[in-house]
Amino acid sequence: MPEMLSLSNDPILFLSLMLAKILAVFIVVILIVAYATYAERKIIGRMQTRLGPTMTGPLGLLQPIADGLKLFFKEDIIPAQSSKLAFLLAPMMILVPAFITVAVIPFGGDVVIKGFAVPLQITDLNIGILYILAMAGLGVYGIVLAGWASNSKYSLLGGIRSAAQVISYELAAGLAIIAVFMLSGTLSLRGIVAAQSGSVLDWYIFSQPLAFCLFVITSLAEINRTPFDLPEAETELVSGFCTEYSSMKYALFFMAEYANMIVVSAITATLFLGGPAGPFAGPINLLLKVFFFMFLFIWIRATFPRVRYDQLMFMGWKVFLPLALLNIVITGAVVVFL
Amino acid sequence: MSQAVVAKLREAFSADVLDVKEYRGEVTVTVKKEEIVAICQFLKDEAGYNFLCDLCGVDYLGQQPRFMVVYNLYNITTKERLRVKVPVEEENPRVDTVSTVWSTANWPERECWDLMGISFNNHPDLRRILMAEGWVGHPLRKDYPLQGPDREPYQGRLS
Amino acid sequence: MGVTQGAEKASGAEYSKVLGNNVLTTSLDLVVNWSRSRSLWPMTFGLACCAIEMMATGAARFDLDRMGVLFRASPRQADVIIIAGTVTHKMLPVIKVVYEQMPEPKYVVAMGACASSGGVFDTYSVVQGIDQELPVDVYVPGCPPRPEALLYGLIKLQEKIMRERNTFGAAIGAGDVIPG
Amino acid sequence: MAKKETMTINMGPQHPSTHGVLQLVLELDGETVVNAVPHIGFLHRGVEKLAENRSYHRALPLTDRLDYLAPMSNNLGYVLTVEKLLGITDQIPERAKVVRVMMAELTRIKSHLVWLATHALDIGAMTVFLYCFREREQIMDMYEKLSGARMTSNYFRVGGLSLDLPEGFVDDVTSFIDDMPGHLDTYEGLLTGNKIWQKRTVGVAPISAEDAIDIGLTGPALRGSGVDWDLRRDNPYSGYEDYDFEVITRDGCDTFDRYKNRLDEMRESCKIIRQAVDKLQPGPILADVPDVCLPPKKDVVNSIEGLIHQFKIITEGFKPEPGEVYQGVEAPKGELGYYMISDGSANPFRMKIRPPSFVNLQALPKMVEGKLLADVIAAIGTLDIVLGEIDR
Amino acid sequence: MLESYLPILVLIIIALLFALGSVTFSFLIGPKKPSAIKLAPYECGMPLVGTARERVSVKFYIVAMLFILFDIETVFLYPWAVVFKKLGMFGFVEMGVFVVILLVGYVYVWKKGALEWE
Repeated sequence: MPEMLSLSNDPILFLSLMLAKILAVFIVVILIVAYATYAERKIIGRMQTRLGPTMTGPLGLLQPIADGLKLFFKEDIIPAQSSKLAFLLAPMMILVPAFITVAVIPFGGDVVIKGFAVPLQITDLNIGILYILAMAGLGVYGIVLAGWASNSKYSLLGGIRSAAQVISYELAAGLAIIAVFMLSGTLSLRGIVAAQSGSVLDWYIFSQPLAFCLFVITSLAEINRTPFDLPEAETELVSGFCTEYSSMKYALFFMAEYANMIVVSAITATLFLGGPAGPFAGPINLLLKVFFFMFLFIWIRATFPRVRYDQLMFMGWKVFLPLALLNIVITGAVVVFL
Repeated sequence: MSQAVVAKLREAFSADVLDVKEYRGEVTVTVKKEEIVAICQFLKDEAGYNFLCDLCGVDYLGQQPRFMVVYNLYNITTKERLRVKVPVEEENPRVDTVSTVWSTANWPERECWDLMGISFNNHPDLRRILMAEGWVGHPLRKDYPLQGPDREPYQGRLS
Repeated sequence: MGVTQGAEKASGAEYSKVLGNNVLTTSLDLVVNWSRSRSLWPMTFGLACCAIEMMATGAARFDLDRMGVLFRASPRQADVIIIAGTVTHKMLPVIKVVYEQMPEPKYVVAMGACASSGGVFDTYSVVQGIDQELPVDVYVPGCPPRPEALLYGLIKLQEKIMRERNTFGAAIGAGDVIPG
Repeated sequence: MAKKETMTINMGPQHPSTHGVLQLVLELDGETVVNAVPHIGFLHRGVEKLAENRSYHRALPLTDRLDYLAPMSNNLGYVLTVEKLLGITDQIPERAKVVRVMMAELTRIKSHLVWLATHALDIGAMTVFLYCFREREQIMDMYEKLSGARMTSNYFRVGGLSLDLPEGFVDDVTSFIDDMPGHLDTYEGLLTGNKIWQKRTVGVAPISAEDAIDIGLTGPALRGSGVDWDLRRDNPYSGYEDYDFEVITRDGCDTFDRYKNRLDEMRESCKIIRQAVDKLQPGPILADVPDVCLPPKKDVVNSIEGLIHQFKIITEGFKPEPGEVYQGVEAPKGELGYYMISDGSANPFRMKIRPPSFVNLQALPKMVEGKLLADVIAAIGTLDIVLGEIDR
Repeated sequence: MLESYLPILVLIIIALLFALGSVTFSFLIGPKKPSAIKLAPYECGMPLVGTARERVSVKFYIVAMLFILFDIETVFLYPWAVVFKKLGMFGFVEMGVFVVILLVGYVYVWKKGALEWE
């Protein structure tokens, strides 16, 4: 087994490969984010007996580019009494963590280049999952800052409500994942993927069905998607905390929502569906799984109505939290006694 | 059935019933405006007219009691309709409110004040409901120009 | 093609303010205009019956989403305001404030006879046409206009945006947009 | 005790879920609504004043724009009132009465479809909106075939109808009401069994029967609180007495029961339309009251008397004898009443419209106090208000 | 061992550059016509009623406190869960006691109604 490439044994190759990997992943994520907006409008359109965008470019494929460019050239409005720095910082604080979480997700096996084994993963942290939860925590600051800084009642109410929602569901998500690495015995995602790399039956979705469902639902709430998209519920608070944002800053919010969706799908695929394992080449499998989960999220958005706020908090605290704890105890008992 | 109600009303408030008319199968009772709340309470409790269908003001420009406030009542159990009319003079366009009897009268009375200019004593919050706060004049009066005060009237044929 | 023909008209005075009239600037203008016209985000602003016809246009049979039209709730993210219905004197200040709060390249579509000219309601409380207050780009006749009429109006608006000159120049601060 | 720290928030005239230009000033304590004050009048077009300056014929198109979701029931109310004023109610030909009932029920389905679409969209279910509008488009095609306009139909006339049914119209109607109950089941499938939908509607915006009658609620909103009152059965008009249909009431007094009421009402309307289609016989469509009803088109074109007859009626209009009349109609939203006074001239002296939404909206503050912000949206949806007829 | 964090630093820089760049570029480019009403906060078209900086209901503060409490519980569970297979029975019982103690706190909070969202 060729020796693992690292800074010590061949720095130039390591740095260049690292840059190549980062740029590749970054560009792929941005492309998926751009075309996720297009895919959502098309898929939801078809589910609602109508066509999505078709007149901008062939089959409407240039629609995201048109939206992005238009938002780029629009006027930038910064409300008078809003605190300027926080107002500008907020969209970045939501988008940047979403992009950074992609760093730990393995999207393929090891590739041998010039005698060194290069892992198809930007970096392999031994505390991979803690890193992911930390980045998810950072996203909350962006929401609260956006709500408070834009000095409008709607945004304030939307921001505070969505912050409370996100932290309640982050708890349940954190507890739900514990069962996964009780089995895999390591926090690093590369290790978890290796632990699942046997046959399809070794995937944690089969040994941890409850954790899988819990994690999908709580992450749905964490990225503010229907049926938990209360804070930016258009019909209630006129698009919640991003009411005051126009042009490019709003585009960042718009992209952050889809970036979070992709990242959450990738994490679920890695933890429960064995990441790059599958019939095709590593990255293709992961992309297929990510697209499957995104289709699931879009499908849920087309069917479910919105939950009311007190029911949302009730489920977060009184249903998912005990369930996650229960799941840990059961996994513990099964591992110990069997 | 409504004849019985009118008879009962006549002997209960004999002094106040001005006249009773029967037209197209509908009974209209015209009463004095001082007793309107008592009469409405009587109609609601004894005669069972528990539903105030509609309340509106009418401007008979040129006739002596210029305004008329009309209450269209309805009895849900017996499916009967009754109309009570109250003449109101121009100098003192005030009537007691019946929102204590039927709370549905609140908004129609505000609209009557807003568009016709008939105010209602001890109404919970008598403000303009349809026109803007600072609007001058009461549009539904006959002497109010259709296109509004600041635009010269339309010369062409309208009807 | 109508694009160059429009450029000659920018004669004399405006010419100096325009960034330039060569193939580079016009193609840059084309890109900016194309992006603005292909993603018109109207603001949900229904007043009366025309609003229901606007919803019907957004629904399945005459799908507005095909043209990249996405209804946004807040004026901050909207490009075009479709005044759908009768504008009354009580509603006018609200419309002016909401129009004012829209970011700059904004367009106004007066949908229906009431918005364009007061329509059948020539009364004390109705503003006889929104063009007394807002600079209207496209008038859509009809009471209420058929969904195809609204679609045709929006396509006309897209063409009007495509004919604008010096949009890229205006974006980087050299002179301002010359409407088509 | 320190003043409760409340935040006044303004769900203003420009808001996606206020069904038009209603402004709600809400006083919120955290998440619960302490006090809700509706402000209306943003769409007041002065229809009543305008009607006083127009002859009876020309005031009819104004009624289309009152409740623009149910144009033909407004027309029906106006036309029945004028006929009652003229005293020609019993001379209306049978065919005209049957077509009026059929179109009124089709309008009820059309209005309930828009209600369900916007109500579900406000609570978050986007897809139902598109499905409802797909069915509504079919009804609008029938409107267009019949009266030439998708929404503002202006199809009825004092004394009967303006045009006869186009051929092939009845087949469209029958094919529509054959698959309408199927569509209704798909909506129910999407919503009724859905846990989140039940959580958002059961026990929301409650109002008891006494409060409902006292505040003046009518129509499906009232029948949701158990009061068994429907004008089509209790004070029948235009031949409703010889159709058998049941009045749907539920006494749950909450949004879920009103939602179920309206769905069942759509099924009842399909039944009524089916009976109307069976009752349809060829015959005259306009009463032959010379000084009120226009002569048929071929007379106007061929004979000079017909031309003079038409010219006289159109220019002078007809002059009913002085008197006053009130006629209520069961519109999709509730009891739509017209109180009309005539002083013998060609123009109505005073036309007061009793709009159901105007009175139903009064119940909103009582339904919403003490509840959460999201319930305000559900309450507006369940009352099914239309600002066109509130502000007139 | 810091070597595995270098790529994250580079990725953070790229992401920041992308986000900051697009916002500042769009700030420079694009028409600028500020006016008093345009910069006023959006209030459905009506003049602002009251200030936007009003105090927020205390409920949110309680939720934040509870979050910290239970998040610390999660933090303790992580290292235990990673080495759980080696600890075996002893680890299971020990953590069982820890979780039960926290459950008592959880039930207390539940009964006191702090999780009620009226």
